[in-house]
Amino acid sequence: MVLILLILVPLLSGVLSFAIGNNGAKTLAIISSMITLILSAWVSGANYSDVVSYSQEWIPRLGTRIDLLADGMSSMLCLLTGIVTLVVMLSNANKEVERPGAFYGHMLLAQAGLMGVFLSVDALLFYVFWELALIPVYFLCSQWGGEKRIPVTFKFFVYTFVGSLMLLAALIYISLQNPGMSSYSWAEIVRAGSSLPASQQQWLFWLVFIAFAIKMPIFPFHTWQPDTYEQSPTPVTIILSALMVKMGLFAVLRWLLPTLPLGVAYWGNTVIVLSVIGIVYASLLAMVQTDIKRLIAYSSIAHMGLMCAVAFNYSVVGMHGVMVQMFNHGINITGMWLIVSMIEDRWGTRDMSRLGGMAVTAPRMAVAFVLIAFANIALPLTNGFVGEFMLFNGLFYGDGTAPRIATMAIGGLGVILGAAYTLKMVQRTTWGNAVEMNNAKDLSINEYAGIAIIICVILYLGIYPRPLLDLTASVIAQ
Amino acid sequence: MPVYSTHYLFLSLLLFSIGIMGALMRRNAIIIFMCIELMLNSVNLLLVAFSKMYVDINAQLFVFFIMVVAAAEVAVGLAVIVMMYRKVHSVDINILNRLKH
Amino acid sequence: MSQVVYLIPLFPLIGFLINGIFWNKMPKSVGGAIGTLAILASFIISLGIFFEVRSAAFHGPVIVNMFDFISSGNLNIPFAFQLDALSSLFLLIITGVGSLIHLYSTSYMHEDEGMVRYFAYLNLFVFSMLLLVLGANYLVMFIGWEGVGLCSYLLIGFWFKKRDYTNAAKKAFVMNRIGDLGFLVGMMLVIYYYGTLGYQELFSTLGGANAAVPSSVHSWIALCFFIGATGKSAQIPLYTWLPDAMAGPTPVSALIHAATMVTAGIYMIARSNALYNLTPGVLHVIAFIGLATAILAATIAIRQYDIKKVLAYSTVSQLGFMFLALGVGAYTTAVFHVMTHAFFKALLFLGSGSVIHAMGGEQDIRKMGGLGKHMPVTRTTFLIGCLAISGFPGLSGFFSKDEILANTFAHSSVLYIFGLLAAMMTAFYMFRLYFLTFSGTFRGTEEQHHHLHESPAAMTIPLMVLALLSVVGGYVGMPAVISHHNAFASFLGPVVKNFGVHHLAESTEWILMTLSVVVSVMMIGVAWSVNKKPQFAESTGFAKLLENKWYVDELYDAVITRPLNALSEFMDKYAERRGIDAVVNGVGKSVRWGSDRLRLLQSGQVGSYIFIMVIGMVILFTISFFWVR
Amino acid sequence: MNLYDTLFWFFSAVAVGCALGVILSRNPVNSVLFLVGTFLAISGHYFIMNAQFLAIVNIVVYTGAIMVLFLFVIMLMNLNADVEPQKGQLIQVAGVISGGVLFLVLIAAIHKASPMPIDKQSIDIGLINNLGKVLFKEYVLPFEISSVLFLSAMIGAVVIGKKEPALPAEGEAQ
Repeated sequence: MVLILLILVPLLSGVLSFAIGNNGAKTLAIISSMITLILSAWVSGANYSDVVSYSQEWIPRLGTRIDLLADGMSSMLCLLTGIVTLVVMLSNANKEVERPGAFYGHMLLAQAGLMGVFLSVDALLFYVFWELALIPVYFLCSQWGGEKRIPVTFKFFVYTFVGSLMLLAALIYISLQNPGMSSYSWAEIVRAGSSLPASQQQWLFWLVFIAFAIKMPIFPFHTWQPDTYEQSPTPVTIILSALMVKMGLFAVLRWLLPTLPLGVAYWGNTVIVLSVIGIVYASLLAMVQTDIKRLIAYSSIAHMGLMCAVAFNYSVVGMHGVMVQMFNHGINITGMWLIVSMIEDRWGTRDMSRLGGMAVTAPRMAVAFVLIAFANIALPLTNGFVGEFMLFNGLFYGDGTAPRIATMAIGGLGVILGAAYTLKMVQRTTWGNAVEMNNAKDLSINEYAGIAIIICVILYLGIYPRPLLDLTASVIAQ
Repeated sequence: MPVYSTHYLFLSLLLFSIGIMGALMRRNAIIIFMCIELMLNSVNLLLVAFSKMYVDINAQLFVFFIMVVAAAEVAVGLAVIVMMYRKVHSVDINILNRLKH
Repeated sequence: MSQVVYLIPLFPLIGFLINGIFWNKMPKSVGGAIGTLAILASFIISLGIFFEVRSAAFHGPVIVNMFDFISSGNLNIPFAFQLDALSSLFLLIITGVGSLIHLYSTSYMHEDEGMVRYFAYLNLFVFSMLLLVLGANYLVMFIGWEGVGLCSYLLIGFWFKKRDYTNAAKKAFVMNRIGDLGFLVGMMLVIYYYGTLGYQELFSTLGGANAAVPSSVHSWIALCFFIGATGKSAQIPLYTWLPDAMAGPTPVSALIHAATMVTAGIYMIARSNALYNLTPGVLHVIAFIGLATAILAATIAIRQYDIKKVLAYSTVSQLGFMFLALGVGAYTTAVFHVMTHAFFKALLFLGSGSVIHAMGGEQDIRKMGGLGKHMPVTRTTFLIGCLAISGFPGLSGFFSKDEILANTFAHSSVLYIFGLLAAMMTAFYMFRLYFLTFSGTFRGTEEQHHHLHESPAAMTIPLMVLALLSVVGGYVGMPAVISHHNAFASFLGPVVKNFGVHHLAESTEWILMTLSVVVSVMMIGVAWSVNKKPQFAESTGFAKLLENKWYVDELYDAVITRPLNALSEFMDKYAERRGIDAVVNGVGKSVRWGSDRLRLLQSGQVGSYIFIMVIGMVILFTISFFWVR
Repeated sequence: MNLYDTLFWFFSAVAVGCALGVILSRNPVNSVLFLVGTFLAISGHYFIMNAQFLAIVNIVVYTGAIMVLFLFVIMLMNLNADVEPQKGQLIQVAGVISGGVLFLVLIAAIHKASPMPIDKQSIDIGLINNLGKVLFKEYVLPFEISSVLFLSAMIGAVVIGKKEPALPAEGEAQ
């Protein structure tokens, strides 16, 4: 029951928010996201002992049900969604948006969709939530975005929608292998999919994978991302990069890998190569960006590339690392975006060549930024390190010592370049003289709260990652 | 050579095709309109034939309704044509190409 | 005592937290006191632990498990500390020299507005280094390893308003990262083949029963670790960050160069001696690179004019010596040199800090001279440091350097000759520095001259303590010809086993010793005669090449940085915008283009519409009646 | 060849011939008259198939009302063979061919349909009595709706045909 609440609370408060339509929506959004966070924390807590699930009839003729299940991975991502949404709402609390009712309504609807994606174990339900999460973001970006928002949003929408349709086609195809009352349930899909002959799995793989690859995004399906991140309002960027992106990876782990094992076996190396190329490619591009948002966008592509490569390289530690890193990356990048949005609010620009001296004018913010930046480049004792260490371990499984070292070395180039561009960003914004940045206020109370949550998580999980590891360990065991 | 249902089938097809040919060949809107009436009637004929064949009264009622609709259509259609003629002083359909993008 | 080992890193951590959290509220002196006392407390516990380890009752390493850090599947890496001779020795060096540097800093940094922040960084630095040496597995070592990288980043860029300084900080971090990647890959190899990162588990299985592991793997691991060490310990090709790191406050340089950070690479290889003993080929590489670094850095140091740059290159050069020692299998000797080097290099840096302090921030030795008269303590202690590093008989540097050279000679006489060459240059450039700074006449401005003064006690006391240590520090490890009991080597013996070290005949050893003494004394004389009447003409030819550090920075810039940037620009402009993005947009554009063409079908001719409709009907009927059946 | 067959062939011939006359004659007035002939022939078919009511309605509604309406309009516009727009020869040929192909395709599709004899016994289903019963019992709602349709068509025709106010015609302005 708590699982359906997890979806219903944001859904209903989203609808309510549309109805209220003024600044009360902000309060509602904060309250709602707090409730959701508590619920998801409860689910995660309960998960150490038991798997929480919920099931109900939906459309029997199609063979689909409302099946929700929170295993370690799902509840972890729900928790992430809860944390990130709350942080976003908190840090947005002192800002004015146009039409707050619609804005927060869309945000909450997107949250509901995300929760649904992470929780559903019915393919059709999963697909419905997948779209439900996408559509509010489309509106958010196209109505509250930057100057070039319309073409950019259109591109984003078409991109992801093409992927979604391919996914739907593949799901229907697989479910038709075995029509019945629950032909869309996870178990049935997996059974039907994995019993398909190899040749069919090989083309089905691309239908499904491209949908997920666009979401993640994996080179070369990534070009919507920097533009969209750049043009979206920052709260939406956070939802997109911290959560939506995880949807893709989550879906790979939950739906693609078990369903099409032969396809994965056949194409896995291709995906790994693509991902590793993506790491280096995105890192290189990040080096030359002048807009902070674009830089972080490319950095995100690089990080996701690493996770994706490991996800397709079966190994226990690696898979575990992917899950852990999904959470950590979500937290870290949320922190990055928060700082970016504060920079933009205070100095009205994201152009790094015009920034500098944050450490002089807003030292607390600078400390937070440096800390989050170092978490982003996986410095030990921040959460990023644990995940990245395990990811590298996972990247290592394969054939022969020399190719392994080569893959790791190329993937590791991302680590070096990551340090280079992140430090460049820190240097351009934080250090230096406060020429342009002289009218700054330091963190306000609500920003402080948001940042504090992020930093606490970063440090806690960096020093003592056991809770997170244990939460996901049961999924790995399967 | 006794008459079978297929004869009515062929006859009505023939009338229908003639209607189509007319619609394709002529430019006069009224003639085209008349060809459409011809096609409707060919269908009516077929319906009556089937009604006879299967001893089913419903088909004849459908013919009745088709006539009703046709009458209404003619009323409106002719009004449109008259209107059109009033504007461009022609009933040539080639002049009417406003639908072009 | 060894069970409370966690207190050792805990004190600096607490110091860091207090100073870090209240950095803008705390008075400077309180911040300095907290920082210094934290390290001092660690030093006291380290002393206790050292004596416990030394006592006869101590058997084997003590491992203290704190908590499970990463556990996943079969992989379980605890956050654990290991105490043995090697780590306790490093603890002493770090906390001992570290607390002296802290004490010195309380006075040196007193004018700086960021003093509390500075002490926070400094404590964090010591904390990271303590983690590095205390860890019971490579992961904990790696945490400290990256931690010192972070702290060096923060401290080098301490005066963050200057772009150059933060650039140097960035360079240091990125270069360290390159090495760290090597370390990381090495760790992955170890995990893959041995399933553990713990020293004890790993070294007990290495090369033993586990014959399934191919021997080339050992070389790979050793090589990867060594790459890590070149980054942290500033060896060719990753050394260029260290001289640039002079941008930080002078005591930080002392900390980086003497007690922490750069010694990490030596520590790691000494710690992994069991692994390196299996891979003689990699040892050759290490010896070669160490020697090459020693010579290269020494040549550069000869023509530098920045007092700190000279010392920086001298550190690189000395580190090269240590790697040479490691490379010939004399691990204990390398560690011995780490220790003595810590004393005299800290002394030299703090002394140079005292000079800079007196000169009001001036670092160019061309503008100094004759300072000895004004700063007797600094002068004397600096002289002791110079003598020690040059290998003057009886001082600490003499013993350690002599041991290195002797071991090198036993290994290969060619290496020895080059090593001796590097030692010669060391003596020359150190005394060039000394003479230019302290003797002769003052060459600076009148105002500076007026300002010259001896530094306060908080600065001179550490100098004196370090000078004392530089003198006596070597007597714990006297060579065999003087004393048959080498206390140092036997202390480290249980942990670090030298490999392939031959003992020389006593006569040979005497000859080598005399040779090196003669050479260094000769070079001191040469330095004196050359710099009696200093002339600073525009250097040309070879000298200019040296003054510009063999143009290595420029080379890296041209070969790596710029092509990389150009590649990135190219990717951004062409591959991304005109490549992938253009393809994506091209799909959209072609759809639009196609619609534009198709739109023309909409001619508005009712006749043609009917035509098309009929044709469509025909086609549909044909398909439905004759094809689909 | 009994009377039924004879009448069938006669009416068929008249219907087809008049239909061809509709599309081939140049003068629109002639076309209308030919169409009347076609409708009459079709009504004849209805008669011989015992659909007397439909036959009468067909004559009254189509021939009597609709075609007169056509005639009115044509005469109102003063259309005759001289002003009749003509398509090019090629288009005409193409039209014939297309229609012919459609015819052939349809014939080919159904030529194998099993010929069933037209039932000549049940002579009463076309009676107004029976039709009326069904119409007012089962089809009363469609019947009522069709009355509304008529009404709206009437109103529509009036509205469309009304002379516009003095506004300049939008179409011309462009």
